[in-house]
Amino acid sequence: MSAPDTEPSLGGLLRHMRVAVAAFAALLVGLGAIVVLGVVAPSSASSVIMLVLLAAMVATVLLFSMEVPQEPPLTRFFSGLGFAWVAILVGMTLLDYFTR
Amino acid sequence: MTTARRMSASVAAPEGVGIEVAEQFADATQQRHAAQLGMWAWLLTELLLFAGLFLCAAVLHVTHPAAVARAARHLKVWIGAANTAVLICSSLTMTGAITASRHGWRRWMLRCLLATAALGTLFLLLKGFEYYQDYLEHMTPFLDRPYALAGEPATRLYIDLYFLTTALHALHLTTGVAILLGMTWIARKPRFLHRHQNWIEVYGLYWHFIDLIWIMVFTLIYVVPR
Amino acid sequence: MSTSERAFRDPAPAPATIGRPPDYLHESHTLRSWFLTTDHKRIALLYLAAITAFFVVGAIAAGLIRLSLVVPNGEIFTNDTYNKIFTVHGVVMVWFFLIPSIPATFGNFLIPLMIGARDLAFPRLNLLSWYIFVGGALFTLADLIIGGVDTGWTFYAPFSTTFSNTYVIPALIGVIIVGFSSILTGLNFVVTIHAMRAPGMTWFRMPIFVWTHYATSLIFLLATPVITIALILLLMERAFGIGVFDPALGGDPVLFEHLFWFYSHPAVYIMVLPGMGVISEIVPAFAQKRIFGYRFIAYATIGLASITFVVWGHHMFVNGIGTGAAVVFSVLSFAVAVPSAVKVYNWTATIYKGRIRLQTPMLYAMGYIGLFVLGGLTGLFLATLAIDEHVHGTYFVVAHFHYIMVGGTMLAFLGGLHFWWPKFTGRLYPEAWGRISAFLIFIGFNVTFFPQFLLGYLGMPRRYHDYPPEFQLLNILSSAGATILAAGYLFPMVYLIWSLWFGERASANPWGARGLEWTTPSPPPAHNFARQPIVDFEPYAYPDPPADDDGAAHVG
Amino acid sequence: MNPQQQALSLWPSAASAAATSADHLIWSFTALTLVLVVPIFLGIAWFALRYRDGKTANRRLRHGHDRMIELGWMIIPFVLTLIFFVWGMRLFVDQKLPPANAMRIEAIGRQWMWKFEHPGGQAEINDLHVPAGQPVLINMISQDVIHGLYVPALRIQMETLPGRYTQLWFNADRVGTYRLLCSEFCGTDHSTMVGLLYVMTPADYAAWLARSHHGERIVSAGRRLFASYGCAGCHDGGTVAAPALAGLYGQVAANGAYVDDTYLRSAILDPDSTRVPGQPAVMPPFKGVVSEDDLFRLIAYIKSLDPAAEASR
Repeated sequence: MSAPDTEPSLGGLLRHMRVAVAAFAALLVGLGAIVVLGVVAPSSASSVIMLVLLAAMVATVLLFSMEVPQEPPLTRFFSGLGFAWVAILVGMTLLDYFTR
Repeated sequence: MTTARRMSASVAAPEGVGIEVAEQFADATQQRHAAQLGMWAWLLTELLLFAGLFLCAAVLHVTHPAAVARAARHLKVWIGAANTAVLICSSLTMTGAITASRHGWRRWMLRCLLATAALGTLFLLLKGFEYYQDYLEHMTPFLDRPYALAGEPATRLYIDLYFLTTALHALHLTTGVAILLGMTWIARKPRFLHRHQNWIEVYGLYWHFIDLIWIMVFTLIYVVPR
Repeated sequence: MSTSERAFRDPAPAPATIGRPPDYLHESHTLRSWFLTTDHKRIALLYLAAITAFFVVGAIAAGLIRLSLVVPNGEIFTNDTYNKIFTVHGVVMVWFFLIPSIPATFGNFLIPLMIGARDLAFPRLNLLSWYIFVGGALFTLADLIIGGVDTGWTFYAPFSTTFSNTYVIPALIGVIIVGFSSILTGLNFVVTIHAMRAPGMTWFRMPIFVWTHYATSLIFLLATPVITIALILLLMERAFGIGVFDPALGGDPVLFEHLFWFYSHPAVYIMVLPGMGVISEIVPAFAQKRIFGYRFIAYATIGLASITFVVWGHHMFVNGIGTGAAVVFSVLSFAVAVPSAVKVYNWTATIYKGRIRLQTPMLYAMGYIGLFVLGGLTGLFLATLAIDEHVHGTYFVVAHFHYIMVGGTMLAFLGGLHFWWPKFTGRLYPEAWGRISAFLIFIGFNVTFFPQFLLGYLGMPRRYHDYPPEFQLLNILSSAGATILAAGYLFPMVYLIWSLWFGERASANPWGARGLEWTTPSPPPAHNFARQPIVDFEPYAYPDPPADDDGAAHVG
Repeated sequence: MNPQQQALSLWPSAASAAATSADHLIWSFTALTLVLVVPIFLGIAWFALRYRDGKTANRRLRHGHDRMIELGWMIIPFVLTLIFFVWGMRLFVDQKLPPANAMRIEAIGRQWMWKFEHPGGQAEINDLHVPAGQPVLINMISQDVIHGLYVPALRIQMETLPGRYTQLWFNADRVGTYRLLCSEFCGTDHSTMVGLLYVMTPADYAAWLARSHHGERIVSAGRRLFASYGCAGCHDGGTVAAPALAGLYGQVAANGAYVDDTYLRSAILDPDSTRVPGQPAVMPPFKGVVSEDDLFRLIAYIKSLDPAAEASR
């Protein structure tokens, strides 16, 4: 236990946030890629690539911004649970629409 | 446990940073764990809530692809993209606030919290501007006024879904900014970090998640169907 | 004497309250101390009062339905009145009684006691969720009774959005509000069970009751938001005509059914799983024997809670869903049989070679097993595509889900109420009356609902009050059963209230049951445990009987 | 004539072979149910008496086979019930595949009545007359809310949805009068949305057809409507290059969608929804113009268009 640190400079703060800054940059790159693929230069494969990019961005936020890997195992399990359930909801409903 | 472990990984928890243990908890570790898990449970419900809307949009996309594409092309994708960037920035400032709070850097924490609130407000202003543009372009089918794509009924449903989804998200963000400002007001007191450091941690999860939801809204509603 | 036995020794009957801190009931007596309490035990009693009141409303509606169905021509009520009555019955019973019944009362009271915690993780949130529940439910109830709604509890579009002329919107708002109460309760339980277990209380030392509540809470969290958004969409559709469920705008009324049943099928397990938890406590206690296959039951609990999310389509086999989807939903529905069978057979095996006492809670538990088995297996009939094509939307379905939801949940609720009543109140009820009411309810229930299986297979649709005359005798039989059932429900209401003042004082552990909740005095002190319990024993640590048992009781 | 005059019946009459198969299925399943539950009920009752507290009994437990027992009673009942899944699925899938020679009857559900129309244009309200031994396909739609067409004697039902055709077929081979009901709650008079199904000998049916009032045959009515709504102006040649309709039904359209009744319906009501991207939007929407009754006539006419006959025209 040390005494409260004196307030650092902005650079000092950012030095403690290397992971967050990298995640931030990655998210902006992902956003840029989605805009390019979807708006600027759409192609037939765009949708699939965009969904993959979206999944990567979601993973980035969960892993680095929300620090899921540092959580206890049950919390980690919990954070994945929601997405699994969304997959069930969407997947099984669309199954109906595709087999009509 | 969570934060304690996190801190030991980065820095030793400085003195004067901690939480006040509520009566029903045995110790601070248990309380932190409970608070984090509680927020995660809440976020789970938020995800499923929005998933219902995404599902409706997906079904419409499957059944009426052409109409959905036409409707999606009327959305202000550049404002949406700018807003996504704004929220990604706000996520960074929120992480800044969390980092500062862990080190007991109260001034940085307050600055970051205010920056986050400002970015959130900027998002809402842009959103309002976008709605106003929609209004001017007669893209508000639920209002009693002429609708630009009146001949194509299924587009109307997509636009309605867009409004419902973004309005629900904006409602979350408005609540978020209000809580953030209230918390900042309380956090200005010097002893705040002695007692409630985990408020910042827990709130940060919420903010990141609202950001996450928006990234999904932008991709799934604005861009993919185009 | 081993540690575990010491932990369970019945403390000597306390000499009144001398030298003992006041229990949670007598800690303070003001109204304020009740309505602003954050004590999970008091909140549980608040819930008990509220859901009992809602049950009475729903039961009166049921009585009116059965009254109307005594004659085939629908002469007793007008069509609209009848439709409004069954809507009251459905909405009140499902959302305001069955769903909160066991979790909000027994769960609230017992989870912290069973895992050795001081309270739930978020006590104020717990109180808030009671207010949300009561507020939303009263709002809807006022609308249902003063205005009237005729959509049934299922609110199917486009009838509810476009064609009904009744007050649908306030009912939807109330139900949406009550949903938040479920979410908050589920959140509180999940966090409490994860984070607040006493030292030594590992996952596999938790009573099955706690496991089932954990699974139920996950369903609350994962399913409730979907019904919330579905009802919001319905509300928006009715108010603004946004078109999600309107085919004229490219919407699809079947999509509402998907969203609705994504919640409402798991909601059946919100009702059933806690009931299974209650039975898993009662059966070992009254057999004085370890529960058979503890781990399998725990896994089956989680299995049921998961499978229940992938079978909702079996409510929609004839609603125009794809044939492929229907087949997939059908086969997955059969998978529900696996964990259900585990539970039933394991309870039976627990009774085998036990030391059985047929007291009131045990009678309810045995009745529960019977009704659950019948309800569950008729569920498989409904999951069979070709049978469902005939009996979908008929009284067969009505009978099936009453066996599961009323037979299952209600009997477990009453069994649990009698089992833990001494713990809740510190008083014993008159045992003879308890047994009489258990018999009456079991007989009344079967006389009411078994004929409905026949009616359904004969082809009497649900929600008909003007029915073909050949169904009259079975309907009269069913209505006669309902009067027996009503009498069975009235008895406990009278003698349990009577016992509050005149009942014999209960010891800490009147049944010789195992579990941390029985180590506290009856009723427990406000802080639950005098000292932090440390758990070093397995769940259901009933002693193994010696061979060639002479039958002498070793209780306590 | 009432289908069943007695005050109490315990088993519904069966009007088709498929109904009898469904009965066999439910009887067999009931038998399996009894096999599974009777031991439990007897077991519980017997154990409760045999091992009552205070009674002398051997309570020594043998451990060791617990896991095998557990797995046994998990898996064996499941496998046994799966037989019924397969059986039920086969009957159900049969119900989804109408034979080619099925006679087609159009049905419309509306609050609170059924309307049926025979190929010859004979229309009836609530009641339905069909010939025995002849497969009948009912193509149905709802004009307002969801209804369910349910004939207990045939052991089948299908919901009618607004905006989409659903189908049901049966081969009633036992002459008689049976009930026909609405099985999905549809509002105030839901329980009076009932009628009778008359299964008649083919001769009686022919006589009934002859003596009931009939307008035009459905297809010829469709042809007339095709002209009067102005469809013919573009689709039968003319200056606009409208898609030819002959032989379209049952094919994959230019926009990749499979052409069935529901597709044609939306193509008429909301042409934009089926327009091939790039094609000009010429056709006006007929939403609110064409009634459900006229829609099935138009669709029947479009289906009847034979490319060979069209070519020679």
